[in-house]
Amino acid sequence: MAKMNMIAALNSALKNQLENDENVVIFGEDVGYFGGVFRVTAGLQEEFGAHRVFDSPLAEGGIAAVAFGMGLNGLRPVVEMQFADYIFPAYDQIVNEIAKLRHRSGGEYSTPVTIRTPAGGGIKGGHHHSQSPEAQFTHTPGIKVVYCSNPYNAKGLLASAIECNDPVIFFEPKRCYRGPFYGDPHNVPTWNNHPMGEVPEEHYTIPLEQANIVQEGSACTVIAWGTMVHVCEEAIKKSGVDCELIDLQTLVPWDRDTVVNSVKKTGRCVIVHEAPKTSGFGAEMSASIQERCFYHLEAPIERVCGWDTPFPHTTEWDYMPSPQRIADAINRTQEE
Amino acid sequence: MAKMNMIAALNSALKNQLENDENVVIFGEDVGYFGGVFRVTAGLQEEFGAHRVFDSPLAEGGIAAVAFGMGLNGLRPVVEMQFADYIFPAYDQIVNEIAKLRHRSGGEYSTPVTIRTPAGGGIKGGHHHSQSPEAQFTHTPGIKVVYCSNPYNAKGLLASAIECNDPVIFFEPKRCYRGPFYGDPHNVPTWNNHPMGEVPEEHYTIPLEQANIVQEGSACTVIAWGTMVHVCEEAIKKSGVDCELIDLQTLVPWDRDTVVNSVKKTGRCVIVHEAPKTSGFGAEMSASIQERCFYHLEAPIERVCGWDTPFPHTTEWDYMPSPQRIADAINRTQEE
Amino acid sequence: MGERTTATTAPYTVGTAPFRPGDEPVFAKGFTEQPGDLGMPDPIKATADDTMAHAKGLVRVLDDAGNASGEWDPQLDEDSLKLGLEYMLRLRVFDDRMIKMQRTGKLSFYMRSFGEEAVAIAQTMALETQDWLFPSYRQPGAQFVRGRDMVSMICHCIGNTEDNVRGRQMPVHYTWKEGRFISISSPVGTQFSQAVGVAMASAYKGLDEVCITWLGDGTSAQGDYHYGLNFASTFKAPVILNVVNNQWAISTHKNLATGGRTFAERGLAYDIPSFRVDGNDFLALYSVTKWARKRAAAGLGATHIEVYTYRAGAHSSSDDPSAYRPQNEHELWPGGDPIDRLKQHMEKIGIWDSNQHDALIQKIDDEVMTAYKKACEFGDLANGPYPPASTIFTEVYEEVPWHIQEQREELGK
Amino acid sequence: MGERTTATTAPYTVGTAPFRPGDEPVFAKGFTEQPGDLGMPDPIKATADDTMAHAKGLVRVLDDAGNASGEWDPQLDEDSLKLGLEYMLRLRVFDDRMIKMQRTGKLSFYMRSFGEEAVAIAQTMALETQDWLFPSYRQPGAQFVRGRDMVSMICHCIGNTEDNVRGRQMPVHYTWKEGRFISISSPVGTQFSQAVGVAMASAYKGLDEVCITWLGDGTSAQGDYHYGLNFASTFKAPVILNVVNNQWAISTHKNLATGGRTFAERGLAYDIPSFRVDGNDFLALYSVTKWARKRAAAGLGATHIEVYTYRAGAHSSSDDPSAYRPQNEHELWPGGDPIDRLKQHMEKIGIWDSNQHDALIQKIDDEVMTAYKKACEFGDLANGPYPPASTIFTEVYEEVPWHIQEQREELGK
Ligand SMILES: Cc1ncc(C[n+]2csc(CCOP(=O)(O)OP(=O)(O)O)c2C)c(N)n1
Ligand SMILES: Cc1ncc(C[n+]2csc(CCOP(=O)(O)OP(=O)(O)O)c2C)c(N)n1
Ligand SMILES: [Mg+2]
Ligand SMILES: [Mg+2]
Repeated sequence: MAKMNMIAALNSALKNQLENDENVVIFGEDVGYFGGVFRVTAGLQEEFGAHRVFDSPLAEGGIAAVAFGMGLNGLRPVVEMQFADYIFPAYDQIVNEIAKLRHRSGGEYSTPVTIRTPAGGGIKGGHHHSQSPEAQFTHTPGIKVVYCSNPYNAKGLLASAIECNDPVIFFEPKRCYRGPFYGDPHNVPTWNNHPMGEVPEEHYTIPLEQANIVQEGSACTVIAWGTMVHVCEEAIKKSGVDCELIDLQTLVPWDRDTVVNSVKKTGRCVIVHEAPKTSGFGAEMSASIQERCFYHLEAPIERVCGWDTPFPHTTEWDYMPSPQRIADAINRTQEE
Repeated sequence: MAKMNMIAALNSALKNQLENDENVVIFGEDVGYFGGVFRVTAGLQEEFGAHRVFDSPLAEGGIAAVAFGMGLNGLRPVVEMQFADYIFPAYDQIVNEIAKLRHRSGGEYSTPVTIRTPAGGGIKGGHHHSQSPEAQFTHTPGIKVVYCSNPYNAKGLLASAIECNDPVIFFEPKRCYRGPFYGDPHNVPTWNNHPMGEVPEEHYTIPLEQANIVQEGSACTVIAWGTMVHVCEEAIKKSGVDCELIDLQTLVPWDRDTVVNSVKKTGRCVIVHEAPKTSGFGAEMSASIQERCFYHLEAPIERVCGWDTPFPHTTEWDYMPSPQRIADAINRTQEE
Repeated sequence: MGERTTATTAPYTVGTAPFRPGDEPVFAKGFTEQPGDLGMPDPIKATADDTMAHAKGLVRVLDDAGNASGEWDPQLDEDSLKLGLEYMLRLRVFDDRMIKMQRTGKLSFYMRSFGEEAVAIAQTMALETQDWLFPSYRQPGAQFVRGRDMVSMICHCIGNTEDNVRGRQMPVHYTWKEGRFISISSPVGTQFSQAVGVAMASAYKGLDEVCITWLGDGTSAQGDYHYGLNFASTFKAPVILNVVNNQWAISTHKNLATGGRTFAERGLAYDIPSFRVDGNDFLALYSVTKWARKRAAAGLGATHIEVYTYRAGAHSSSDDPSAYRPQNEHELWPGGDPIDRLKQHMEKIGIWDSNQHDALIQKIDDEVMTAYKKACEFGDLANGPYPPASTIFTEVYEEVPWHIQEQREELGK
Repeated sequence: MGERTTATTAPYTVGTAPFRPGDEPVFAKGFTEQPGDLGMPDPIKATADDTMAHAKGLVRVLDDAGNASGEWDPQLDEDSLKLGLEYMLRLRVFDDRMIKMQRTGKLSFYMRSFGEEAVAIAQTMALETQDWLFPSYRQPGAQFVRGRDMVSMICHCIGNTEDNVRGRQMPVHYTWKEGRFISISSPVGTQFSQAVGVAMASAYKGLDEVCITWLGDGTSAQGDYHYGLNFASTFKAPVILNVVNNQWAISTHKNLATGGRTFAERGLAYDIPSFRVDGNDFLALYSVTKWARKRAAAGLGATHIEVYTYRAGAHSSSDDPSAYRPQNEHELWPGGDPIDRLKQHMEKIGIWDSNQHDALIQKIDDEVMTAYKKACEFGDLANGPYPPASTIFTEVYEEVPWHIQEQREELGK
């Protein structure tokens, strides 16, 4: 075990993969010599060589396409999209190509690409360094969608993603790279003494499709992913309600049994995400839970989300779900 | 009034707009000399000139970008994406640029682009000529999302879309271009004697944000858009249940009052769309209705959708929601 | 600031085709460029600049009379010439049969290679069997070169129970892993940049493999064209990047895809050796492709090739070109027909005559008919049987996840 | 098929920078290309080919000693030279002040134009006031030319109540409609193709307007670069398409964005006249831009310009270039500094001296400080006040739709 922040944990996962599988290659904008603008790939080019870890031209669409081809021809490419906001020039290559190759070729070809990308708000990034576009990928059959929230699950999930023979898009909550975020911008803790900051140096995996019950509770199920997991912890304290907090971790395919059992137990549910409410992944969770737990629900399922507007710069704390807004929603579920 | 199929109705709307507003220009792949692969723009270049209706290079991303610039500088561009499946190279220009310009510029600039695109299955188009990607746009604040279903609303909604000062993405159910589709591929009616095939030659509009109650009923609310509206009509007959059928028409912003009042009245709801179930717009409708009508619901809200797989070619009738699957869902809502 | 009345600029230019229905196409008889005009630079030593004349000109081996000459003459042996002719004929006959079947509803849709048969066939013959083929829908002919069974190809097109892609894609969207023929995808151009990744993986593994890819003149407007050229150039990937300029993208003439230069010249700007080749000249195509393979295999990176040809048929079975171009345009095309030109050459050098030709066509006709009947035994689109509905749910992921399994059970088929 | 042991190809090439931390950069002293090397073709009659030497070479007016010469010398009058110098100095002083404010938390982030001040300023001065400016984040200096009030610029950067984009975008993402300065967007390159649409609209309306746009060397790898060039070429749009080659894209050297040719040459392949210009030479930049405007206004379409310069500072306030390039690299850059070079020239022709220069800096410093204090009265990022939270919900659409209205009420601010 070592103390790691999320950047170090991701770096450690990549290092293990480079060591264990000669077919793993890593590339993207600024990931080679410099080690990435968030330093997730720092030191890897030096250790493993420039043909395994390298800088690419500034073209997300080209990066995705080249990864597609490498994966099809036996490699296991891991690419970085510098910000999740900049993944959209690659959207066609991801949703029409990478996601569909196995199916369209009758299983003759497939491409195990992993796409890592820093996502989410809380760093004063404004419109285009703050978005959390996971929902825009969950509608596409053929890719798995993962969203880590702490150093421990970041490493274990990234290892699984790279080893998975299906393409995976892997969201990293950049606000939590250096420490958890509890919704108060003036409280900036590190991962240093956090239990999830204890990370094995060795390889380990966390299965995709497995949620994590962060805390058990009986009165309300709170579901979140990424940065919002920590904000929900704070909100639950604030609410005074005995909540079960589920960190979804993998969104496609999500952990049906953990979620459904929890909501059947508590009869109440609040879903929280940073992305805009309309057609966010919270909509899918709410709809699915309603379908599966209708007769157990004691109150409407609540969603606490980013507003249906672009992500703002100066007023971002009024945009992102706050502990108070979440606590209010939890309390509303207790009213009946 | 004239008898028009949906192609003629759309053509008529475009013609009216070209006549009434000299700032309207139309371009896209094959839309100029040839009049579009589905002939929606037939005759317009000849009538209005090649600087107003023209062929563009084969690049959806470039088409969207050029439309952005034209709209910003006072024109009202109406572009065609040849198939909705091919809109993704333009995804960045649409979701990061066109949708956000007004907000990001403090309202100083805006761009009233209309993007028309034939969508949906039922023409043996396989993976990439069948998708219905409306949900992938409903998560993006700043654009409106419209889905017509018949000649009459196609013309009225397209007129509104072009006149709207916000960008609009306008989906046309290609399976219904020449006639409604009731779920039976062997029954191929035309719009000829259909009431919705009676279309005024003159200009008229149907407000965006207004759903259409296709038929009133008391026992279950069925919500659909595009081709599925007609399939639902058939399904309702099959079910024998007194259903209220709502054609949503505009998805963002959707018609809250019509939907909520209906579900409060019927206490039951089935939502139907062609796109894959997970994170389809049905999820948003289900989640929102549950939030607003929880205490009126007598049975779980059902979703009948495309499967969470790519769209298949030979087996497409097993993919698209069939009258039987929808009728079964309606009947399930009546069980309690 | 300006009012409309202060206009000093002209409205933007909107291009069009040189000839439209009703016009009589006026083309030169044959190309002005002649075999022998252009020398063959050394594939190992050449720089991109050394190919400037080739990118602006036209590499030819066969002249209008069917004589081969110049440095680019590959000096193919008799067997290879006969094989090339046979593959091209097979493709044409096959295409014609499929179009007939399409009209009877046995398949939903079809796209012919008519007039462009030399492209995939000559180029694939110039490669090694371990090389990767990453085609668009206009290069299915490569499969004949690699020996794919026609029954299997037809089964795909008619979407029956033996379709190896299980009825999931439209006809002509072949996949054939055994022949290193990579799955064809409808969104145009995506393969062009993907091919660079395929090639980089081969290089990474240190294998003697190159990847060849093709896209159309219209498609070269896509971002993927730029990505393909730029990544290939940056990483010196062993890839052969072809633009098949068949003059048309559905109804859009190539005038609307390029501002007046050759497509080949685009490659020079990426420092990639670039050639414009007579695409109906089997020998020239073969030769340039061999050159490109030699260079790629030596670790020197990509070659860009503009294949100059003409789409003689409709874009697809859904298209009617008489609405946008003169019906006789393709007959007047100065490049002629690739099969006629190779045949003429073979007759000229005395290894072929019209009896042999007719006999070959007859043989192929029979083969195609036999294959067609055999394929139909496994079903066709009009009558079934089709791949079972359960194939909708498999191979979306390596394993079927719970939510797809639930849906499969819901369908109950 | 191949095993790893049968390797005959080399692994792909991975480019790098010429110099890395620890290396001593070795550059020539000054450029080899000299003023007068290249003539000025007629902007109305020139073809793309007539600019081939210009695209491979380097258009210069100022030599290393500060003398102006050659056909490209714009013969600017004294006032214009002084204005140019003043704008550049204002930009540099402004940038320095903003960086200081960023360090104190008064703004979240900043990007300087350091070393590239001539680009937007000389080019905007060469245009007419009705022309559209469609910049990247490295051309805010254009606003000084058009007379934007610095207070308003600072209010944007510090995201206070007077920010005209209401705190919605990060600093440096200016919008200023009055000056026809179009809103800057973070996704790099998108403006390049959009600018073609802006220009086409001007042409459509028959107005005497052109649109100028810029993107970086790194960004030229995006699809939007290809779209911009190709649509501009196809429609002959009145647009000026600049690649600002400042050698670096964050840590990625331009070697990784181009396979060894100049960026300017890319334009030729689209049949667009193309120039490579010394980007630290105010006069050369001015002159080439004037040429391009003349051509565009005459309805002859786009010009492509590679602005050859060097990013002297960090990429942004979040970046530390000492991790990836030698710290003294920018001092050794053969192109020198754009302000020093114009000043040297003005001294040489006797219209400027160091007293005047120092006085001007002092004046600007005061102006900037005054503007800064004034702006801070409306709040700053560290202390507020900010635009009200209600601004989150407005101007998403022209009118606030019900769902956004509900959310606004839910926030209750
Ligand atoms: C991304 C995308 N946009 C549009 C289409 C529709 N489409 C199919 S083929 C075609 C024309 C292609 O022309 P070209 O590249 O010249 O190839 P050719 O058909 O001539 O071989 C178009 C527009 C598509 N398949 N994919
Ligand atoms: C689409 C997109 N991808 C990535 C980024 C992150 N990013 C911002 S600037 C930059 C480098 C740009 O380099 P260059 O084009 O050379 O411009 P310069 O900064 O040198 O002016 C990158 C990678 C972005 N803003 N947008
Ligand atoms: Mg073509
Ligand atoms: Mg740069």
